[in-house]
Amino acid sequence: MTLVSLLLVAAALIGIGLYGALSQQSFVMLMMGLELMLNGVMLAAVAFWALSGAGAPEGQLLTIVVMAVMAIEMAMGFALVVAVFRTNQADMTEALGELKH
Amino acid sequence: MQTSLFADAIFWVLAALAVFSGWRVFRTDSMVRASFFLLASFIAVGAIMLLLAAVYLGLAMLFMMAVEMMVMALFMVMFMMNPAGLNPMVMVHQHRLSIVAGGLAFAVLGALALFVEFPDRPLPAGLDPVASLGREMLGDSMLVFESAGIVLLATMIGVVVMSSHRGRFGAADQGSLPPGLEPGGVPAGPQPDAEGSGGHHHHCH
Amino acid sequence: MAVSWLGRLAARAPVPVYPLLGIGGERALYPLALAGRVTRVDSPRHASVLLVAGHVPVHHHEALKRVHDQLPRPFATLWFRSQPLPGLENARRVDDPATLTDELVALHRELQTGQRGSSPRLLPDEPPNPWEGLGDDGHGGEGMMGGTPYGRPMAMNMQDDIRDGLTLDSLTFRLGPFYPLLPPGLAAEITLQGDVIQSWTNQSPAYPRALDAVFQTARERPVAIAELELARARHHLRHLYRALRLAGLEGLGLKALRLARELTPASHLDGLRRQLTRAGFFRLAALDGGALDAETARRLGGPAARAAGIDTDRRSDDAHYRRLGFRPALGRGGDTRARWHQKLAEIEQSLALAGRAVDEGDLTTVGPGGLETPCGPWRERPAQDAGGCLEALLPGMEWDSALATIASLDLAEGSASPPPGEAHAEEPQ
Amino acid sequence: MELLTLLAVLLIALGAGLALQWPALRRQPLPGYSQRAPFLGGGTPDSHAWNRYHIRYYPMTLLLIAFEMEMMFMYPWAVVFVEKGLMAVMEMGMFLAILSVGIVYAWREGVFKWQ
Amino acid sequence: MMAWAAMVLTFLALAVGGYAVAVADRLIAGACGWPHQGNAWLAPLARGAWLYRQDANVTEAPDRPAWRLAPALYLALAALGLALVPWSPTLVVADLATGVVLWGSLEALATVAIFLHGWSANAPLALIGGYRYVALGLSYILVSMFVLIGVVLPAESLKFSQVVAAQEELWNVVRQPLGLPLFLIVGLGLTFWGPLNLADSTDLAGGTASEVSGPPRLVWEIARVAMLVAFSGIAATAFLGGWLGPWLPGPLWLALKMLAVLLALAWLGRVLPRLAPERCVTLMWVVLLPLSFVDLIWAGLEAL
Repeated sequence: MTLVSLLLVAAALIGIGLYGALSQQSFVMLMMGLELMLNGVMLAAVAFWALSGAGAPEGQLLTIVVMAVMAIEMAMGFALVVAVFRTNQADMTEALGELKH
Repeated sequence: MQTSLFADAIFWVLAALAVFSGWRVFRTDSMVRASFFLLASFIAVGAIMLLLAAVYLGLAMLFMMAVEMMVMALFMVMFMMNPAGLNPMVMVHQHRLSIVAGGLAFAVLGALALFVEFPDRPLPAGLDPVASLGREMLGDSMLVFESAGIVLLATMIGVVVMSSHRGRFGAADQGSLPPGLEPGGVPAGPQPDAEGSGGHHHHCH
Repeated sequence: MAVSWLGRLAARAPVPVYPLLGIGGERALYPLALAGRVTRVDSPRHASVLLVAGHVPVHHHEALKRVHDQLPRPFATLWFRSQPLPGLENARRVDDPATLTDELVALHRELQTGQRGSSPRLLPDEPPNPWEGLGDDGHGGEGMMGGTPYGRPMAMNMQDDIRDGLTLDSLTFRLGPFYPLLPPGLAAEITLQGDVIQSWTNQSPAYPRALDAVFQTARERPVAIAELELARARHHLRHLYRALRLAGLEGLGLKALRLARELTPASHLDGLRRQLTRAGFFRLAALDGGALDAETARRLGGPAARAAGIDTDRRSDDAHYRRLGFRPALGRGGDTRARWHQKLAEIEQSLALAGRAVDEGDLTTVGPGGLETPCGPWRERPAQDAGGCLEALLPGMEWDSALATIASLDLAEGSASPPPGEAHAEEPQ
Repeated sequence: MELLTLLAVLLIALGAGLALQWPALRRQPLPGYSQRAPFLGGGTPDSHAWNRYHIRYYPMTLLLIAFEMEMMFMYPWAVVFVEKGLMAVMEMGMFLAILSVGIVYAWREGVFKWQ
Repeated sequence: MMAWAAMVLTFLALAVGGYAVAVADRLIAGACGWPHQGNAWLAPLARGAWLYRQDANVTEAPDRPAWRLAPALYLALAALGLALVPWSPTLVVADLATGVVLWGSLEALATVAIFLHGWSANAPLALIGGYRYVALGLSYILVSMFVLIGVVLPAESLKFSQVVAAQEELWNVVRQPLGLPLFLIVGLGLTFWGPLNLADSTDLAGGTASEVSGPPRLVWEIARVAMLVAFSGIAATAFLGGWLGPWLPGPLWLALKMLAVLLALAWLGRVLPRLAPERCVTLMWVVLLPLSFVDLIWAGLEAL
């Protein structure tokens, strides 16, 4: 469990997440990809905090901020999905284009 | 930081679980399974954080993600056709590009991890991660803390406005009948004055 | 041997019984509910013995077979005043309610100790639609939503949502006639979105429920008011038991049943009413909604109408009732909660009337004429569409308040004449 | 050490839960279709039960996600509460006020009712 | 080796406590008007034997791995919960520095397990039960967290052993009078017991369990009583002073307090009607959540 191995795992998560976010047609699945990327980011942040940052509290705070971003992204994303679905009866990412008027 | 062989073994198991279930998210037909695979990935990462002595963050990850993925599953099932994946399906676009992008991201980040020298400064002995976080939040990073509160309030209001039936974007009210039978409350149908400004009081009993 | 040791232990468990009620089957239910050593379960998956009580008409045999086949092995069937279906020659039949519990316990013990084999399946082992080897992947499905994967089509969007305008899939199924939380015999085709009922179409009415013999007698000659009123109170108390069980207050429901069993003119309802109020039945349980409009309430008659404030009660026409100071109790609102307040008030009224009638020298009714049964004015021919009001009432309601509404209505039209095949059955106590 | 024992507890309990189901599931053949049909009191379904289920409380779940985030801050805050004294009280006051505003607003919008 | 001894004690407590719940529930049912069901001490065992011998039901196209995993998962969550409970200052399986947070996470994961149990059967009634439970599960979790943060304030630590130690002078049940009642309601929700039984309710013919029979159902029921036991352990630790008490040894005190909480829960489960889901959600958010704010402010002012 070295910093390098931790970062590699984080990189793998980010890579898979990026693949998911780019490839999925459905908006909800796209959000899952984003979440997975943020998962990797959090792991990296904690790894730095524990092994390279000498326990500086900012490291933990960063993780919390990422988690908050995730929560906000999810809440707003789903609210958007509901709003879009109300008008279009579909949740595909393509449908989001129509919101832009 | 010296770690025992045993902790190393557990770390690798967890890392494999995190990556594998993260991969399965996009390879399963059932939306519920996809959500909970993602949850498994989060839990594995949370457990790794615990191994790294991030006692609070690892567990906070658990309760945050359990709730978020539960909600994720609800919404997945709500809005996706064929939510249980009874018929196998592939709903991807720009597949090749995505694989390349994902692989590239991994390669670049992995190279960074391998070749950049990071300082080796382990946790000081006797650090209480929770208390240090609390002190930080009530001390230097007060602003972050407070603005987070405001942002979250804005989020709450935003989601209510957007998702609630009476919300600002609730344009698809046409076609829905006012129920009239709703237990003891105001009919949930379209009401012109019901929007945000607050003239109307919806009682929940 | 380990298994036989486990089996002997299992034989001593309280017997989980799934009661499947046919016409007149409820007379087995009440003694069973009060009997020890037997637990009443709501799903056949949780049962060791299927109790078929009462006559099941031929057109419901298919449904009966379906429920029968849904019990996991090992299980047995017991037929109470009912003819076992062909194919179940080994099944046991019992006609005496007094031995019902013993028979159930004996069946369970025989099953567990290996003296009796499990009941055979009645329906062919076939999927609802053929699927194996069909379709894109050999599982019956085609494309994203098509085909019959694993034997059934997928739920699809059938109609707009009735409440909030998000149109998602609707789930259509037929419920009953043996769903334990509906009146026996009532079957309906239901469409749900989420847990909100979108449409409700009755498919078969509830079986007529046998009223106490005294109501039949009262059609022909004067009968003691005390007896009539006690029978009425008993009917309402049993009704209360069913609703309380649904609401999760089975203990109080059993108290109501016990009260019904030991009813005398000196009985009173105060204790039960106090406990109901204290438990929060009127405040906590899902009693909101289910308000009948005036026209429907009038058509249903009886307590349902009076709970909606409609002054209709044939007893007002009876001079002797008037002498006892009878005036119909009236409620307000006509919703589920009002109906239960009404029923409790009418039970109290009946008990008071019975007491006064005894004091007046066992007063009788004036004579044949208009008769108010517990479920409304006497009708020569039971109205077949008593459940018809559900189709307008239930859409838009949530599952639990819909069931609570059904439980508060007397949908089984009371027939004073005993049901077919039950001509000589007396009320078991 | 604590994590190790917790892991042991997790594995033992999970293993026991699965082991109790295991032999019965191996021994028993797949039941027939007539048994496997979903129980509907003698009725039959038109389709599989899995569908795009219309959750009636979806605005509440979104509210919860935002709300839960605040809980993230509450735990570390609680640990240093006594140490920080009055300042922590003010923090708490602000936080609870924000949360209450959110809840009251949501309540007035009918979020907690079935949509 | 205290931790391993505590682990033995924990599993023993799960088994004995679960059995005690089953017996107590029957005795209370008898007192509340149910007919005599035979020997209350033997009946839970006999019932278990019957369930073990019954065939496990399978539906037409269930999500089988998830369906079998859900009960085991719920059981594992219960065991983890009880593992956090200190039996004495040293006798504890895992006195995690953030034990309180872990308990909150277990509650959140329990919702997942129960939902999965209802979802996997692919049957209409079970599905409704699962979804309905989620409405409740996502509502009570906040109440639970606030109430538990209330007990953390005087302890200045998220460790359960510290929470107990901080109650040396006065138990939290007195110090924060709103805490225990609110937490008991959470417990009813967590174990979908009695009035908050939205998952396996009567109107759904058993809800998430309506299609389950045989050994999986046995595990499900064991898990449910185990969760009751775990919850009572946490409640006794957080509010009733855990191992604290004169004369008797600590573990015994804790066991007695747990028993008291279990009896209270079993009794509540039998005397209250089931709440409508919509009303549950409104109750949790509009009544109980503000009450838990009050509890937290009370606890905060008291701790200063």
